[in-house]
Amino acid sequence: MTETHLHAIKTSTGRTLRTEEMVVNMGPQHPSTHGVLRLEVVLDGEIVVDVIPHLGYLHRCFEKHCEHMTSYQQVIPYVDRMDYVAAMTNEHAFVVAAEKLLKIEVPERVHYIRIIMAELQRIASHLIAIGTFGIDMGAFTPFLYYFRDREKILELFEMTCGARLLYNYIWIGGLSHDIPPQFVERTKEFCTDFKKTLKEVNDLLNYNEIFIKRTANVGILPKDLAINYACSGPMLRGSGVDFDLRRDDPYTLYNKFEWDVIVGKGEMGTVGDVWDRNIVRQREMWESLRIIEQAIATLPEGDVQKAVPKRIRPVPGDAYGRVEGPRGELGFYIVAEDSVTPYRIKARAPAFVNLSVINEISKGAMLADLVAIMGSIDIVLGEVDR
Amino acid sequence: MNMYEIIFYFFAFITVASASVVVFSRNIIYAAFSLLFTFFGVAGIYVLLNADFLAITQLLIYVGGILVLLLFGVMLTTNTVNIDIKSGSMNVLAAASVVAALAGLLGGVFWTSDWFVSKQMGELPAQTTSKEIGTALITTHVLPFEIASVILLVAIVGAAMMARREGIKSQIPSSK
Amino acid sequence: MTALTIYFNDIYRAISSALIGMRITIRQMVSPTVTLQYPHEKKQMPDRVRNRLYMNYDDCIGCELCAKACPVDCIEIEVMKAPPTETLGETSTGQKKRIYVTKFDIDIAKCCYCGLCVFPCPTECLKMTDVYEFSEYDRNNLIYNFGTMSAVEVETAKLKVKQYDEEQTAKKAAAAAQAAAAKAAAAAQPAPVPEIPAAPVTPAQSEQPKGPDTPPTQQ
Amino acid sequence: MENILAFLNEPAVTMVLLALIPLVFILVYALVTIYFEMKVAAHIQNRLAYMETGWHGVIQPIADMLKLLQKEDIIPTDADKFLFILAPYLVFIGTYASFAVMPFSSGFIGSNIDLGIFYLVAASSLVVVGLLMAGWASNNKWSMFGALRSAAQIVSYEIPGVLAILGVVMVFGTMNMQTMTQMQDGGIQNWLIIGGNFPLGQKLALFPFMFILFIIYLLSSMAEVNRTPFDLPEAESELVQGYNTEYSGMKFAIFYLAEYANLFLVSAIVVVMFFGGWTSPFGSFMSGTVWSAFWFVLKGMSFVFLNIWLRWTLPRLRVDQLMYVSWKVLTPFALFCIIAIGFIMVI
Repeated sequence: MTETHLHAIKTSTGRTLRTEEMVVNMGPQHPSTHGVLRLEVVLDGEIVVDVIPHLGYLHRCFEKHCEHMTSYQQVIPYVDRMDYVAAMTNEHAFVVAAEKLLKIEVPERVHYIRIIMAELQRIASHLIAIGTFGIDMGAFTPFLYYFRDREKILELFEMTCGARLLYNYIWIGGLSHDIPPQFVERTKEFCTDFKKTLKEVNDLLNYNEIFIKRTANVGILPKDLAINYACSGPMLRGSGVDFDLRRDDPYTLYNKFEWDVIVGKGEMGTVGDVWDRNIVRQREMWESLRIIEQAIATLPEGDVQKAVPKRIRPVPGDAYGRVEGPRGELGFYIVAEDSVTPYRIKARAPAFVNLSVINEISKGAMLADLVAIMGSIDIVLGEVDR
Repeated sequence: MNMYEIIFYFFAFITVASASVVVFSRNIIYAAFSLLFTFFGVAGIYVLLNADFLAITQLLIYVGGILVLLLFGVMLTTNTVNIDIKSGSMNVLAAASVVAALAGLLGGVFWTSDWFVSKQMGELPAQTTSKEIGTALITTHVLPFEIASVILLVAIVGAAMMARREGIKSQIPSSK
Repeated sequence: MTALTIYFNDIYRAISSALIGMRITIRQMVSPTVTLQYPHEKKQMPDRVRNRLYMNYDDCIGCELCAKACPVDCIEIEVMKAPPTETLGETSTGQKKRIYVTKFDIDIAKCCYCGLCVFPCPTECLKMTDVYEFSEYDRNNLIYNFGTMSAVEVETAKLKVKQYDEEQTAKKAAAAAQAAAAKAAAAAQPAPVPEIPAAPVTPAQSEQPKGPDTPPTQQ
Repeated sequence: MENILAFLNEPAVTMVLLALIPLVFILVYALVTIYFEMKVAAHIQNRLAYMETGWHGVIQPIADMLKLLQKEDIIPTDADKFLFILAPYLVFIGTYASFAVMPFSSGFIGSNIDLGIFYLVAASSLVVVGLLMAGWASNNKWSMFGALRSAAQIVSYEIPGVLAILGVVMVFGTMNMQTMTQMQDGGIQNWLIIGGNFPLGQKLALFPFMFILFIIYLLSSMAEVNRTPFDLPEAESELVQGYNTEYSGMKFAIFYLAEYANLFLVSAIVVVMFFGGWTSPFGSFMSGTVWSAFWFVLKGMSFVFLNIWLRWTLPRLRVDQLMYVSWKVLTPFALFCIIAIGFIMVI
């Protein structure tokens, strides 16, 4: 990208104007790259010609680290640090894979609590996603309204497992603690309060005309492209693909509950635009609330540590477990040898996969749209770089 | 020397000094920016001549419009930063004759004009000229005024026409 | 819809949605704030909160399970098997101590607060407390020495172990039982190298906090 | 004593002293507004903002200012040093010069020239050049982007802004800001936003157009001072900080000061044109030189508040949409209003 790119533009009079492209470096220290992502952007005026993401500023050898643990249990704190805004989901995914490997059946109560936690975490993560997306659009206030409510979720987590962000709560075969006595009541309270904020921010941000004009018809990700790039989560559903692992590959007891898969319909523009992706997240929070309310109402009794193995030493083999995280399909592939240490762990990080599509969908957009597209992909660099 | 004279020489100095920077500077950006001071100085002199409307119009049009346009042009053109513009002498003979002719013309105007000289600068009562200019524009000088506006309109339409892009893919489809 | 209706509709929606937004923000402006004035007000921490590690040295039996459980190796323990003749006292749970714990350091700067060390502890002497304000100007101050044995005590203990080992060797040599001798040699293995730097106790280190007075909730 | 009085009566000295009054006002006002904006923003977001320095943090702006003053003044190596230093002062001079014709009260106006509002429009064009200079001199692509955007934005929003002013000037028949204010004297019913001091029929006919012109001017003034939703030149999510990315310390403070001064300036223009300037809303009640200054500042600050309120409510527009709003919405409406006002004033 060092040589200058001359660009010919045909004007209506039939003459060609020659303009030169400009390469700007967006990040790793840039307010809207959501971490230390570096984008090399080739611009023609304000129009994006090419985007090249450069990764690795946050790489910390997570997968290699796991091979040097003294037990499978120790992987979980590391897994937490992948997608640090949705640590519960990461644990869940890893545990699903590990339990498949170890062939452990967990009590029903554990499943219920895991579902409640995963959905609370999904809400917390979407709150950040939409909030920071709002900041990218220049609206700062909704972000803080959402953070105010995210704080309540974090308090629930803190009450349950003692940590606010990196929980180490979901263990192989169970949970580190049972939920505290006041948890059920507090969660119900949260569900009621939170609906008000959801409505409010929906009016303030998602249906604001400026916001709609900024996001509708921008960064359109067509159905085929989304599937070809293996996008998942709200990215995929925003493009109109009705696919959700919670329904299509039910991993815990999600099939017991009644909820809908939200799909982008292109209400404000084209299917698969930035607005669709954003509204899918917004509406998914309503669905998560539905699941939580149902799970809370029918929470069974039981011992959450009954199935926790004392010593984890799997038979050699491999297993792939996946969950529908807030960002999409989060999967762990574990290869075990006859040891207490995993032979190899590979994470399929949805943020990384989703990010790969950025070059494709931001060509021809404006610089400001690139920021919108970045925000709508909802990347967490901890997960992209691992 | 009273205060008005000091102010006059101040503006005159600014005008001449910055105009020489425009001419002699090897850095095109410096040349463009010093135009700002030239225009400013000229506007100041207009004020001293009791031509307040002209002074403000000078600022508005030359600084707010033309200079900004010029800067845009310079900044958007590539490699202006690195390349020194040439301000050496060439075609000395032709240029000298043209300059001599021009100087003669200006000198002739200067000497033959019947200058109105007040005893002291600032003696005339301050009064606005906008009313007279406005009246003159739509009575005696209505034809040139209208011709100028038509020409400007044509220029605007032409510029919009030329700047319209075709061929580059835009993500924003026209509304259905 | 014609282009004109779209045009006016856009203007209408822009104005109306802006007014809706303004109504929401002004309502929030007059509603009470939710933030805490942190150094002056503090949040009530839940019972299970996982913050600074605290270790009750008197209860430690030197099993090293916590150090093994730690994923980031922030716990450093040095132990020495005490001769059976020595009585080291009992823990609060009534377990008899058999091992000298000459060093029990926790590098809290490395700690990732996962709590994995707390669960395997058989005597529940390792706890995570609710103290979260423990920043230091010097990184070395974040290495907490929980071991209370002084340098002299460590040396004495070492001497005793050495003595006992020598006695054992002598005994075994006298008995001339080969298998027993091999066993004794194996038992002598964990004895540390003689020259252990007697940790110089600087004032800063001796003053440093050893965790809160109130132990956290039992898990 | 007499010497001092004589010295003060010297016209040159009086001029300088009069010229210093707006400067003092700007400095005090900027401190107040920084505090005000932070508090409003915080309360909109359910926060409290400054609480530590003084009662509810009232002296925080002074602390901030002191911090900026003693900060290291960083000039990037590859920056054009001369222009880099000059730019913030140029921006500030443009803004400060505009205050010369501002009728702060019935008894004080810096220069009561007949072309007042026209002069205001012209003086603000200095700001554009200053911003371009800052962006170019920083030798940073983001700064450059911000400067070009900001210049394009200010230049194109000057059109609807000036057209709105033109409509108002047509109604008043003068460009003198003091005269404009005096024509709206006599209580709230004489303000131009209601239709001005005219016979009832004309007043009713004027009212809708005046309201539209008010909205148009408000929007274009927001664009001219680069506030959300038109804060593209310094859109932090796109351009880092726009033209003042590379500025720090005192120079940054001057940009900041100019921005806040500009904010009051456009609010004051709105007040003078549509809301009766320094006139009291209750007719002759609570009027007089000091009261009129109070009303002027109060009215100006309420529009500053409106700007702040909007800033913390709305998202930001995109460049092409910004231009769309200016050229395809505001300008046609303003032209339409001017034609309508022309008819009304003739009939």
